Amino acid sequence: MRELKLFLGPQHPGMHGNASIHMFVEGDIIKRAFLLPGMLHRGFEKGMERHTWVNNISLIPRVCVVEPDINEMAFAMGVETLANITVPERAHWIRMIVLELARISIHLMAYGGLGSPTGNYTMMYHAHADRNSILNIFEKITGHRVYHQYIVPGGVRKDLPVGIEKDINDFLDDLESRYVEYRDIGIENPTIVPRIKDTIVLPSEVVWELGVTGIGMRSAVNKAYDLRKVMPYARYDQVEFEVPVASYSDARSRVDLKLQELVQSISIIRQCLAKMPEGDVRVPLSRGQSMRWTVPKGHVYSCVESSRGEFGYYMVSNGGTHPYRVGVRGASYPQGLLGIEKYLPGTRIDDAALWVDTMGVCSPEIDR
Amino acid sequence: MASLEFLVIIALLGGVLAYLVGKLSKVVGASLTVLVSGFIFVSVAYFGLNGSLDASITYLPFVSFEATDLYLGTSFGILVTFIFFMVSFFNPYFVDKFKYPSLYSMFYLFSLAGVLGVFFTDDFLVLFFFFELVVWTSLFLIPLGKSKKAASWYYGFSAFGSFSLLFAIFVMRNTAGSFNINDGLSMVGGSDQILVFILLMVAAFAKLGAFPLHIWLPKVLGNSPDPVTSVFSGGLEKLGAFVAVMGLVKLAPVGPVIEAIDMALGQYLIAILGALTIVFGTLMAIRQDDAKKLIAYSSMSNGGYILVALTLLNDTSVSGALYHVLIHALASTAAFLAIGAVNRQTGTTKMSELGGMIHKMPVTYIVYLIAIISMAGIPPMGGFVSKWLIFQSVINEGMILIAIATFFGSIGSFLYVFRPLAALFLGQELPEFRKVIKEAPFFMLLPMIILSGLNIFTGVHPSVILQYINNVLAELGVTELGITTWTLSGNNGDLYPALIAVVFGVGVVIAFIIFIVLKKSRKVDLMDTYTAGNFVYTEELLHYSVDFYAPIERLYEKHINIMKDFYKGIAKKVQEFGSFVKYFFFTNKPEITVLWVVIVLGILLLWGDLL
Amino acid sequence: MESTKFSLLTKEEVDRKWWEIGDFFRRNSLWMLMYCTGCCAIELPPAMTSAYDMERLGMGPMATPRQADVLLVTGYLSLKTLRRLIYTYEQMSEPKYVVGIGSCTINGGIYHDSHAVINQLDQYIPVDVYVAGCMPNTEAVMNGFVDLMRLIKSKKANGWKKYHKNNEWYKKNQIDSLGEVRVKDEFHD
Amino acid sequence: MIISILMGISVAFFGFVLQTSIAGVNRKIIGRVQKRYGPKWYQEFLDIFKLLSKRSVTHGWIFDFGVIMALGGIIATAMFMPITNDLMAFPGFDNFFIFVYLIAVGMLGMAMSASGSGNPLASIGVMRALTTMLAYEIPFMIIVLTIIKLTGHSSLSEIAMFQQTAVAGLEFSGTWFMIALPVGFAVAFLSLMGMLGKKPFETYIAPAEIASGPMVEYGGKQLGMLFIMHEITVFIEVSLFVHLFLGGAENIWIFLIKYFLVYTSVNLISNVNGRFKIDQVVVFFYKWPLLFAVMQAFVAIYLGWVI
Amino acid sequence: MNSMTNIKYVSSLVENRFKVIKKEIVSEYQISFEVDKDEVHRLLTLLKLEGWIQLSYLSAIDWINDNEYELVYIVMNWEKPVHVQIRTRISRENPSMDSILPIFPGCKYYEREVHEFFGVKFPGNPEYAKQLILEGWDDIPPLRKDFDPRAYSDAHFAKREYTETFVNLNNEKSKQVKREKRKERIIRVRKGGKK
Repeated sequence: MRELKLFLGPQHPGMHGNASIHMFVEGDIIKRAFLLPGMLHRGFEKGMERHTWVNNISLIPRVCVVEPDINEMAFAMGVETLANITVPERAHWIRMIVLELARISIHLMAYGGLGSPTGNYTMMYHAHADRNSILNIFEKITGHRVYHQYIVPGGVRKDLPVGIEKDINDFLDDLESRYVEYRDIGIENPTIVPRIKDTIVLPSEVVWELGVTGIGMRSAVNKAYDLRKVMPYARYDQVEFEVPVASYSDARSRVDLKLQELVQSISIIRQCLAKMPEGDVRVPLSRGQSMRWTVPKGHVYSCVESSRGEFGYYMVSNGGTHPYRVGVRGASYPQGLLGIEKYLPGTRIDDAALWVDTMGVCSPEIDR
Repeated sequence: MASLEFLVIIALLGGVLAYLVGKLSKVVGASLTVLVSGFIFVSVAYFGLNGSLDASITYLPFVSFEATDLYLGTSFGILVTFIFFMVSFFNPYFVDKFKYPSLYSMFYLFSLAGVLGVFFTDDFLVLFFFFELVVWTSLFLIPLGKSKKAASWYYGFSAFGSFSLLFAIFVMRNTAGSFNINDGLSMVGGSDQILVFILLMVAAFAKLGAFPLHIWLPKVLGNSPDPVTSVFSGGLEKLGAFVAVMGLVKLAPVGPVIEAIDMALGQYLIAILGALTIVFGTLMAIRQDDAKKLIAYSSMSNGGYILVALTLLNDTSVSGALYHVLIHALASTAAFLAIGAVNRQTGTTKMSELGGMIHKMPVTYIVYLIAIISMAGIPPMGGFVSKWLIFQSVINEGMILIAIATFFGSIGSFLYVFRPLAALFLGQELPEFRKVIKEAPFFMLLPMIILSGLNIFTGVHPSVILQYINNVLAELGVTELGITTWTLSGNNGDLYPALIAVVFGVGVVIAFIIFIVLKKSRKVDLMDTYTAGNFVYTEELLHYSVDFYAPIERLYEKHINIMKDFYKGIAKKVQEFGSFVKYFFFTNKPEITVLWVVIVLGILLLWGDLL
Repeated sequence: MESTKFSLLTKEEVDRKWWEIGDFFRRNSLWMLMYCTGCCAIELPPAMTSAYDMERLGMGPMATPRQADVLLVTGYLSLKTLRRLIYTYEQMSEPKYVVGIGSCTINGGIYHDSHAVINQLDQYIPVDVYVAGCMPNTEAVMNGFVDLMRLIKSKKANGWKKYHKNNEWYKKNQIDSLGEVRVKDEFHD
Repeated sequence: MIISILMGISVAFFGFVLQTSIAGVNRKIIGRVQKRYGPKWYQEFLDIFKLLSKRSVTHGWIFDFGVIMALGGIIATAMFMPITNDLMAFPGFDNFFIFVYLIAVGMLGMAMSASGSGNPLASIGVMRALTTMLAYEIPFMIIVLTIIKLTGHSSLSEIAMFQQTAVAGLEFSGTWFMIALPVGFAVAFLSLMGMLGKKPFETYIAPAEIASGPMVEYGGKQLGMLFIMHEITVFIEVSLFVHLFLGGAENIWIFLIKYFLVYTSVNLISNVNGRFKIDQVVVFFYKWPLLFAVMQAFVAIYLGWVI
Repeated sequence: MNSMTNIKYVSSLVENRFKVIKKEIVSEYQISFEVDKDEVHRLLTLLKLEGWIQLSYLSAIDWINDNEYELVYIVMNWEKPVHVQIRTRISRENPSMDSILPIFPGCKYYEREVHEFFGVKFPGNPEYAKQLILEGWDDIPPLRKDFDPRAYSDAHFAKREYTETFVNLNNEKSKQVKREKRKERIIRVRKGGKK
């Protein structure tokens, strides 16, 4: 039988980001598939070796464009572990607010992204409009819409602006009130459910083989394996939240979990706003001359829970002003490369874009 | 000159001559078929249209031809001889590939003689004789192609049909007292009528390849040599339609009348079977990979239309059916010839192996395009007129279930006729064919172009032919269709085919003007195509031809083999019975066998005496 | 005696008039190609969707290069992307425009010394409008589009003509940096 | 004859202008639904003329010929379309079947040209379009069969007239078939959404899967001509629906209102829907709509139960 | 603390059976062992059996001064939440390490990447030599310390040359004048209002 070669990406409306899925197709069933990454490769790890520890603050958010804050958090945590810095209490809470806002933003974006493969653009437009209000809030907090460079080793760059609580609360109330509508137009919509139900199932027994983490794993194994729970960082051990899980991981259940996490994030932000103590937000790394600031020798792997799973930085310091080696563990590395190669075959060409969207394959963190 | 006997003899003698000449030179022998069939077609057409065919018999024993009321036979005769003539142009180009080229020419002309006899005789026994002549000659034509097994399938079903025809003839002989066709059909009545109806329908179904006796059709049409396929589809299948006209129209309506739709039960059942034929043919055609098999299934589906239309027994439907016989003969012959031409140039008809033929064979492509437009019933080709007539009567009768089938077949035909167009002619130009392939030679293009012209003509100006069909309707005792020079009137509206053609022309001219005044486009290579930014160098990877309709096929692929399994089951049972018989009769000791034979013969003789 | 008032226009003048009419349509209906080459693409969804609503300017995303008018180069270009970008650019139907978004397209930006990212986009394909910033916020991106419309109106957005005229220069630059533009490896057969 | 043909051409042109404007207005309405401002109402015109002004590429003669055939076939179909009771080019010959089958010429032309581009995505799109057609046509045809059987006419203007005036002695005359055959109307509305290629039956365009399907290789004037063809196709299909179910129109304003309402409601409904897969489309139409269509036809034809 | 017992558990588990060159407790959830090259597979197998079933990360570090590569394997156990770093050193000349594909199938692409960026060979992984991220790379593997990206960039990519003058987009005088005035004002303000 002759095979047909179809491509999803890089220049394709169904592909999120700049990567290419090559699919060998018979009829409309995918027989073989692989991801061709590397189109966003910019020598990131090499670049970080060539910048000082402080300079790198401006570089790290750019690893993964859709969710820059987790990069900053992971990097800051790693540096703090290596240099043994104690972060002020208030900074922890501000960090959590920013991280959870970022989580809401990316879940909204992923949920809106579901509008593209399933064809419901109204849902996409609404989700992106709400995401834009988060970006506006970020602009007020940090001064930037996307690349915030807000979480730095030693705390956060500056304190929250006055009156931001009201903005955040207004936004959260608005989002919460429309949560049901979001569900109705998306995953409860009778024209979308047949598309996403029972498609591109990720069996629970292969999760460990792939190394998938995050929602992809939790939707399959039915366990609350969330880094915020099992090895809490910041002050996640002091807020109450649940980790939504499921035992059957099809596209619908994954999107469902994203929406449920969104609710949990809303509640976390509210708790943070309530429990946040007053005080300093940053300890100075060094007295002046921050460019010559050195970090003691050591190896550390610091990881945070991103929307797609465990996102980690492996950092090696040889005691100098520059990091000796920084390795980035992209959260979507397993599902993007091995997942596409192993679990896309057998599905249909209609579903390939759904895998990319619901598993959260983010090409910049694969390529770096 | 115009003696039918003379024409039959010419065909037979021409066959023998072609055989002898073919021993010397294959091509000359095959070319002889062109001359002979051309001569026969011209004579039949000329004298048949003038009504001056001579039915007298001088030389041939037992044979008798019809003298009056010739319209039905003549119309079929002209059509089928025309198809034979057109296809014969292909013979010289294909004889090289056959194992027995001279035999091929001979059988080709013999079956032509058989066809002539079937359509013009007034005697059932002669009809049966010629029918068998056609069956046997065509039987030997089939295995010259790819599969010998197809011939055995064909023989099985044909024999089934022939014997039921023979049975029907004997039943009618019982009531009418003679073998005359018209007497037999008009005088038979009561339970005999039902029996004759069923038997005639079995014969017609077997010949037409209608559900449930369709298994042979795709096998034969898909595997026999290309000219034979064209002849089968355009000509020999129409024998079935001829028998169906006898059974459905000439015989009085059979069975109790259903009040709601004002239709006899027998007719209604046939209509349902016809509808099933349409649906089944369509569904099977959609999933074929071999272009010839695909068109074969479409032939089956179109046979269903003819059956459905014949059962309705009013002016639009019967004229629609007869017109559809003509249209389908022209269109499917043209399509088969086009695919035959591709087959000759490339050596395959598998759609998954071909692609981009249009760049080398544009004329063949145009011929195929016109043929499929006609087959799908799109104006301005002939298929639209016949389908319009059939729809008129189906809607007028208010038969919802039948209508679903006809609509399904009609829309489904877009699907399956498009597939060879896309996979075989269009798409990427595959490298293995890029250098070698040329357009087919002129004498192969000639019949295809003539057929295409007729396809267009039948769609633009059908009144001429429908006028003639009105004569047939009068002969069959059906009300005549309302025709003026340019328009047809159906049950619930008028049709102006020429106007549609003109308006279509105007539309195309407007579009062409828009196209030509705008900036000229830049010509790019076929491989310079959207690949989402990736680079591809292999043409095959970008040619979508395998499992073309995979999503819709998946919905019914579990249920396709029902009829095949049924027949396989029967064949298995027969085999078991055979081995059982063998066990008893043909043991190792010949004495026992002889004993058994004697006993059985004795019982049969005694039984016959007692009856 | 020829009337001077109603003199026939020459062919060039007629062409120019038609071109101006075409320019009116072109600048009011700019279809951009959905090709997210880098991180600045993250500011395009807000621009496209309800927040800034690009469609009111007549802009919209298009699926394939044949249909599109504007090629947005959103951010840094790795070598691998540049190959595909050039291929995609050559597939677009003329007139075509290129908007380079982000500092990386101008001078390499934060990745100026990387081994995988090119530094200056207009060495390889002609760029009509640059939008600076890392990343430029959505208003800046929208402003870039409005700039492009103004350039089309004043007939200055003729990068595609430059590409024809200086094709050899561009090709040379491409080959210098990329080795070969159309790779043929085990993944592309 | 010449006058009739000129009249027909103007009907086609009217259809193009009407549908293009209404499509633009609808884009604005949809924009408001999606919380945004929306384009200008004449944006569709700008798009089409922009495309016509560009320099395109061609993949061989069939690529161009198919486009010409598509546009020609659709213009020819539109020329038969009655607009009001009196305003039509060829009175008496506006047969329903002409529209159903002549429109197929346009489709075939486009399909041919798309496949001729040599892009597999285009072929897949064509395959999906044809399959969708197989799905939505059957229920629609059954309902139209009922209407033709009840009215005794297959001419659109006659059917419209039948619904407008109650004639003594003619059963069921005087009511719109939208009211007379409510179930059939619902089924036909779904079919109309399929015909117009609106979501959830938009499977053959599906940008995220097959990058806009048949249109994948078009640009410039070919795409512009296909856009014109698409606008006229929509005009034909929506006016077909207006004439069959909404009682046609006595004058042009009523036609415009009915047309606008039908098209806008289709658009609004489609805009909150996702997109089915292709086999789901087939299963969808062959499950309830077909069953209801047959029920409606049975009830109306044999039992005579018509509201 | 619970996490510290996990650390102790894994620490005793490893130290009892393997010769650990260097042990390091990084944080309450992380521990690091440096072992010999030959022991990595057995150690990983043991950890996998004990519940460290997820391979989180695999990479290499180029210690150019020691002329060695250091391979890092990080595994994770979700039930006893501890990240275990396993580090081993291999020679920089003709670097090669047996693949851990039979133990962790997820390592397939990590190893391809390490080969691409450092040149370490992984016999046992059938596809390790295929290129993954880079395309048509013609230099030494880029993450080695002796590779200079700036030199590569200068050699291959044209840099923008900035000139003193800049081009005004619309040639509008008024804007340029305004801009100059604004500049002057800024300078004046900086100098404290003095001309």
